[in-house]
Amino acid sequence: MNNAEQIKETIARIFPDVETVICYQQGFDGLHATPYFISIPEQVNKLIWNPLCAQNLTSYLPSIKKKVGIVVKGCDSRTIIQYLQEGLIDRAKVVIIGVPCTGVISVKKVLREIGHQPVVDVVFDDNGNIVVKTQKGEKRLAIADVCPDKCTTCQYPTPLVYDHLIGEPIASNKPKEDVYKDIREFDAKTLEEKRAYWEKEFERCIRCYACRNACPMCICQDSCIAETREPHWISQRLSLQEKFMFHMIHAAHLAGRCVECGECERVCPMDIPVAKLKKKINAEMKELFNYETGVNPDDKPPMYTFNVDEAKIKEHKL
Amino acid sequence: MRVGVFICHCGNNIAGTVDVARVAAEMRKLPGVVYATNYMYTCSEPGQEEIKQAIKKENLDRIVVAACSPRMHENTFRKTIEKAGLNRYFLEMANIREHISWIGEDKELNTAKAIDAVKMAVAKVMKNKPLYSSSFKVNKRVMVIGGGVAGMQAALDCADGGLDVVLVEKSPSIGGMMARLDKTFPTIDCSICILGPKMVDVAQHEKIKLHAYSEIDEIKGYVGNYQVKVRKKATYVDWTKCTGCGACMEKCPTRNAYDNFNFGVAPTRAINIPFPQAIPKKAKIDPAFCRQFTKGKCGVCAKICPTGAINYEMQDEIVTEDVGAIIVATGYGLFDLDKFPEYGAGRYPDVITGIQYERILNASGPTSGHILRPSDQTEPKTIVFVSCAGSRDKSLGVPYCSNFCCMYIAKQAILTKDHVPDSQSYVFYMDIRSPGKGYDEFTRRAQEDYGVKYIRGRVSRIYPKGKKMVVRGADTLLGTQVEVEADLVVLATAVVSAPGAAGMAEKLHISYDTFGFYVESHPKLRPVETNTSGVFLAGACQGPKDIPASVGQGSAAASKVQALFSKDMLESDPAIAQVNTNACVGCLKCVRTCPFQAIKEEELRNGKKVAKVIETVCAGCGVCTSTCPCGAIQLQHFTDNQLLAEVNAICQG
Amino acid sequence: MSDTGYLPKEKIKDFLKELAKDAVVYAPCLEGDIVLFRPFSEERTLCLDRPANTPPKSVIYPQSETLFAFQYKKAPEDHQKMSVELKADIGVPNMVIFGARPCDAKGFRIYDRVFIETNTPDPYYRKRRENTLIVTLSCAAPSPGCFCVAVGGGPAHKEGSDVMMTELEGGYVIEPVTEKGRAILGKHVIEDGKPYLKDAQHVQAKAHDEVRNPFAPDELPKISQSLFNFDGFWEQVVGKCVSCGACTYLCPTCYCFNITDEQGIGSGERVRSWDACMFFHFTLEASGHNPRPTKFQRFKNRVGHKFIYYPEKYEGVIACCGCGRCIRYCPVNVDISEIVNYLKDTHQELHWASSRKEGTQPTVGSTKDE
Amino acid sequence: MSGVAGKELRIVGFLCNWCSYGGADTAGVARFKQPTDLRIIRVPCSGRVDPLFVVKALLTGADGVLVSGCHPRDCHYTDGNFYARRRLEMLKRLLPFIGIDEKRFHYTWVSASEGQKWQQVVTDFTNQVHKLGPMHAKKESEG
Repeated sequence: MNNAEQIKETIARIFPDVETVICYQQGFDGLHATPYFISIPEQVNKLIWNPLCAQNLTSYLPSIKKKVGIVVKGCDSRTIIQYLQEGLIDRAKVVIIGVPCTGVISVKKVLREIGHQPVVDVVFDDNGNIVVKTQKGEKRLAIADVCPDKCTTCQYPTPLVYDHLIGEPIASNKPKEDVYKDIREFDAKTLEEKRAYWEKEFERCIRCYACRNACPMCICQDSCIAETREPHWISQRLSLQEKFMFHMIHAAHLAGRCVECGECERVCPMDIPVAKLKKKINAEMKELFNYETGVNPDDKPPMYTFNVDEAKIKEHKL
Repeated sequence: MRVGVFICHCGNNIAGTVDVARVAAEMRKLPGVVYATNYMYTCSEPGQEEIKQAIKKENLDRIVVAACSPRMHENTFRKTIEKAGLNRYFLEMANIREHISWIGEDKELNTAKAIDAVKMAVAKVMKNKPLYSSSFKVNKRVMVIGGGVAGMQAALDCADGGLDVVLVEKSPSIGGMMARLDKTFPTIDCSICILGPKMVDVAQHEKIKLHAYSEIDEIKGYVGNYQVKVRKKATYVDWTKCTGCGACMEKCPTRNAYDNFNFGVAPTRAINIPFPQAIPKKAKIDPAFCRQFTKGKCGVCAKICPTGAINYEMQDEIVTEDVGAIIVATGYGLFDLDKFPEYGAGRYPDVITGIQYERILNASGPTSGHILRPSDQTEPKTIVFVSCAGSRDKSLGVPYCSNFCCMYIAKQAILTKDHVPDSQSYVFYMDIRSPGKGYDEFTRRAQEDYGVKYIRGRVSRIYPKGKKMVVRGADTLLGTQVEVEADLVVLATAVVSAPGAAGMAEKLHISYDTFGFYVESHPKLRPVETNTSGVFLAGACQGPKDIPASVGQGSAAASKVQALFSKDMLESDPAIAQVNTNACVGCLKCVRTCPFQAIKEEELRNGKKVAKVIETVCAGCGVCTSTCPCGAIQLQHFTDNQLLAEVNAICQG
Repeated sequence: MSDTGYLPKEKIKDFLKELAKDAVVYAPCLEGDIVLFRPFSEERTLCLDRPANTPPKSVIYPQSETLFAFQYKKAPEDHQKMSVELKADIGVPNMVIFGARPCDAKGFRIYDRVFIETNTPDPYYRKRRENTLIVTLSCAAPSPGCFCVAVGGGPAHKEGSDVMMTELEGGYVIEPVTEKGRAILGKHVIEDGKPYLKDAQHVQAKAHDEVRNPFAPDELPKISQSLFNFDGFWEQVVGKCVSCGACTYLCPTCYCFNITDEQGIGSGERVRSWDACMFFHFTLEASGHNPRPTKFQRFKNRVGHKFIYYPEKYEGVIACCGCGRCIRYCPVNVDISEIVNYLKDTHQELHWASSRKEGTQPTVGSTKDE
Repeated sequence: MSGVAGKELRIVGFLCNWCSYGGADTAGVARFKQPTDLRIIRVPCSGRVDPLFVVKALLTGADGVLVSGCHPRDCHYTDGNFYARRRLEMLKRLLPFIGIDEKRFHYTWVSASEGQKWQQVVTDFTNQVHKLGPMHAKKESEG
C-alpha cells in the first residue's frame, strides 16, 4: 500500500530523533491489527497500514517519558489535542505522523457478517471493500458497512495536528448536524425504556475495566476510584448498582474530555455501548459551552473553568 | 471505636416535637455507639460537664452531639471534648433543632428524621480523623474600608491600641454621611463640630495611613495575611504639592459640575475641595466637567495653582497593602428618587430628599444655612415631610425599616421652626419609631413644643399647583383624605446598601443579603464578625444604623481586631485539602480549579509529579476534591468517604 | 442401556426442559451479538455454533459471592456488649452447564486442584462443583486464536466434563464421561447413539488436526528461565498491554480472588470476588508499597502462574486451556501463545542475553525472522 | 432506613455551610414549617459536591437529591459555586439519558438570609418528588 510505504519512509527518517515509534503490525489473525512499538528502524518492515488499524494508539503517550513517534488518524489526533489542552503530554516529545483516513473497520461488525468464523485470509480491493476468506467461503464487505459508528459521522478525517502528513488531506463529507443524531434519537425514548436499556446493557459488565484502560483520557488508571477503598465509591459486589455506578464514574470523569475515539466500545468484550454515555455528555457540552473536545489546543475543558454569567445555564424552577 | 451520643432537649425547643429519649435509645442499638443519653441543655455548663465525664468514664473516643445548628455550637462542643482529651475533630453535630424540631409539626416524623440525622452523624464521626492545626504569623496591620464615622472610630480605636491602620476612603474626603449632616438628634449637636475633631485625629494619627479617593481592586490571602490592592484614583492634582488653598476652585471657569458632597443641591466647580473641613483638604478635578478634559483646552487651574500641583496626565495608581485583618465600614446608599414618579421627585425641584435638606440647613451648605427652596430661592413657610419614602414597601423591594428617618424628620422639623419661626411643618408617617435613649421624648418635643403636625397616613400623590406643591394623602386616624399645599416637600428616602456593596462583598468573600447589606456571623452574638475570618463589619454596611450604633460597632470591630492581634501566631484550620501522593497521578486538574491558587506542582524524590497543597493558602472549599478524578486530593473532615458514609446512612440505612 | 446416546437436533429444547426439571440449566445463549451462559428459558436463543464469549466458570465460581453475612448485635440489657452474628448460606441448587467447550470444562479441573484437592477445601466452590453436571460440546472446528492441543487439551478432550456431546448433521452423539454424566442417558429424549459413535470419533479427530499448535513440535512448552526473568523481554513483548482484566476475567483457568468486607451500618457481608493479576491493586499492600507496580511485572506473573508455578505445584499441569479468549478479546491483541513461544526458544534466549550484554534494546519483531 | 414508610420519600440534600445550611437554619429559627423528608448533609461549598454523590444517592436508594449553594458571585470561596453550576447542570442533563427523571434532582442557590426561600425550595421540591413517587419501588415493578 502506498501510504504504508510512505509511513515506513517517514519513520526511517525520524530515527534516531525519537527512541520509539508506535504504529501497527499484523495481529494474531488476518482480521486484527495490533500496536507495534519500533525501537530500531529495521523493524519497520513489519509495519502495516490498512483499515484494520483502528486502535487509537495515542493512549500510550502520557505514560511514555522518552521522545516518541506515533502514527495517528484524524480521530486519534483529537486525543493529542486534548492531551495538550490538559497539559498531559509535552508536544516537543512527540513526533506525529498524520495519516488522513477514509474509515476503519470494526472487527466486531465483520465477525458478525462472517458468523464468527476463523479467518483464513483478508484482502482489501481498490473499491473500498474488505474481502474476508473463511473455511466456509469468501465474503466481500464494503468498508463503509462495517466501519465503527464513529466513522459514519467523522468530521476530522485528516489529523488536526501532525509533524508529517502522509498523502493529501481529506475533507469530511459527513454532515455536521448528524454527529449527535443517535444521541437525540435515544434521548427521545421514554425514561422507562432508557432505564431498562442501560440496566440490560450494564448487567453484562464484568468489570474488567478494559473500557477504562483503553480510554486515552482515563488518566487515573492505577488510581481509579472504582477499585480503591480510600475513597470507597463502589464495593466488590457484582450487583447492577455497582456496575451502573462504575460506568457513571467513567462518564462523569470524561465530561467535556471524551474525544469520541470509541476505544471503550471497541475493546469491550461484552459489547456494551459504553461510549454512548460520554457522547451524550459531549452533546451537552457542545450545547452548553459550544465546546468540542480535541479540536483546539488552546480551549479549556469546560469542567475546569467557568463563566461568571453562563449564557446557556438557566436557573431551574421548581 | 467508642462513640458517645448526646441528645439535647434544648428545653422544649427540641424535646417538644422530637422524642429525644427514643432517639437516644435507637442510637444505643448502633454498633460503635457505647453510650447515648439525652439532656436538658447540653450546651450548659453541667451539660458540657456531663460530656466530659462520659468521655472519661465510658472511655469514649468520638462524640456526637445532636442539638442545634453546628453553626451555633460546634465550636463550643469542640472545646468541650478537647478539654476531655479528645481531638476536636472527633466531634460531629446533628442539627435536630433548626432543621428538624422547629420546622416539622409531626412528632413521629420529626423523631424518625432526628434518628436519621444522628445516625448520619455517627456514620460520619466514625470516619473522622484527628486533625491538628499548625500556626502561622499574623501581620498586625489592619485595613479599614470606609472613612465614615464607623470606619473612623474603628481606625482610631485600633490606632490608639497601637496597631498600624490603613484607612481607605472612596471619596476625596473622609467624614462620610455624618459630615454632611447639619445637627444630630436628639441633642441637636452640630454634626461637623463633633465629627471634625475626629477627622483631624485621623489625619494626624501617626499610626493611620489614609488612602482617600481610593478603591479596593482585589483582596487575596486569609486571616493574618491579606494582600489588598488599592486603586488610588487619579485626582489630577498632586496632593503632595496641593496646600488646599482653594485658589483653583475660585478661578475654575466651570461652574456647573455636579456636587457629590451636597447631593446636587447646587452646582460646584470642576476642580473642587468638597467642603471646608475636608480631610485631606485637597483639590481634585472632575474630568466629566473639566474643560481641559471635555474640550481639550482651559488650563486655568494649572496656571493659577501656586505650587504647580495640577497634573492633567495623572493616572490611577495601584498600591498593595499587606494587612492581617479588614474592617468593612462602607456605609449605605439612598433610594433612587426616580422610583417615585407619583411623588414627582426629580421632576419638581421643590421635592427633595432628607439628606439634601440637611445640606440646605447646614451653615456650610450651598445656602449658607438659610432655608431657601431650590426652585426660586425663597423661604418656604409650609414644609411637608414624608416618612417611609420607599421604606417598608415590599413593592419597591425595601420591606425593612430604614431605622433613623423618623428621628431625623423630627430633628429637621424642629430645626425648620428654629430657622423660620413662622413656618408650619407637617409629617406624614406610618408609625413613629423612636426607641433610643431620649428619642421618643425628642419626637414628642417636635409635636408638642414645635407644633409639627403629624399625620398618620401615606402620601398618594404630590403635584404642583402654581408655586405650591400639593401633597395629597390619607389621614388614617381621622379616616379622611388630606391635602396640604406645601412650599417644600422633604422625602425621607429609604436607606439602601452602598453602591457596589455586592461587588465589594465578593472581593471580601463575605455574604450579603438580598438587599446588599453584609451578613454578620450571628445576628445576636457575633454582630461585627463575618463568616470570613479576619473580616469585620462596622456601621450601616450591615444594615441601616444611626450614629451611636455605627460608632459602637466601629469600636466593637476594633476590639475584635485587637483580640485577634493579641496573639503573635494564629492557628490554621486543619480542615484543608491533603494529597495522597501514592494515588495522585499528577494531572493537576486541581491546580486549574482551585479558587485560591493554593495548589502547586511538586516533584517527589522518585521523579513523580504530584499536586501539593499550600496549607496556609488553602481555604478548605473542597473544589479540588470534587475535581480530582482519582480521589487523591481529599478535603479533610469532608472526605469522599466521610460524605459517602452519610449518603449510605441515608440511602442504605 | 447403551454407553452412548444420541440427541436429535429437533429435540434439544425438550432435552433442556427435561434437565431443567430438577436443576438450573446454564446454556450458551445469544445476547445481541455475543454468547453468554444464562439460565436457559424458552425466550432465550441457544447458540452452540461458536464458543461463548465468557466461559461458564462463574456458574461454579461466581465473580462475586457472599461468603457470609455479619450483623452486630447489642445485648438488650447492656448496650456496651456487642456480639457479631454470622450467617453463611452455601445452599446451592442442582445445576447443569450445557454446551461448555472442552477447554471450559478442563478449566474446572484447574480449580479443583486449588479449591477441592487440598487440605482446606473451599466449601463454596466444592458445593457448587458437586451440584453441577457439565455437559460439554466438542469443537468441530477451531475458533480464532485457540490452541488447546498445545497445552494438553483438545477439541474433544474429556477432562472436567461429565458428558461429551459431538455434533453430527442431525443431532449430537452423547458420551458419558463420569458416573454423574451417565444418568443423562436415561433422559426421555435420548436415543441410542451407538450407530453414530464412529462418525463422532471421526469428527473429533478431524477437528484435532485443525487446531493450531504454536509450540509444535513440543508436546508441552518448556520455558527458559533466564529469558523469563529478564525484564527487558517483558517490556518489549507487553508494551502494548493496557493492563485491563479482560484476559483474566474471560479465562477459564484464572481463579485469583479478593476478599473484602462490604460494610453497612451494623451489618455487612464478607465478599469474595474475582481479582485480576493484571490490576495494579492486585498486589498493592496497605503500606502503599506494590511489589508488582508495572504491567510488565504483572504480565510476567500471569504467564508464570500459568506455565511455571502452577505446573510446578500440580504435576506439570499447565494452567492454560488454550481457549484463545484472552487473545480474541484482548483490547490490543496481546497473544500469550506468541509470548510463550518466545520463552521456550533457546535461540531467543541467546539473542536476549546478548542484547542485554550489549546494553542495546532487544527487539522481538526483528529476531523472529532470523 | 431513611424515610418513614408510606409518609415520606428519601430525599438527600447537600447544603453549603455558608449560605444554604445557614438559610435552612434561618428558616428553622423563624419556624418556617417544611416537609420532613429531607436529610441534610453539610458540605463546605457546593463546589465540593461531586455530581457522583448525587448519582450514588439516586442509584442506592434516594428518591430525590437537592443541592443548594450560595448565589452565584456570592460564594464564600469565590468560585466554588461556579464550578458546581457547570457540573450539576451537566448531571441534570445526563440523568434522563440513563432513565432517571431529572425532576428528582434539583440544584439551586439559597443564601443564609433566605429562610423563606429555603422553606419554599424544600416544600416545592418535596412535593415534586412525591408527585413522581418512590424511584426504587417503581424500578422493581418495571423489571
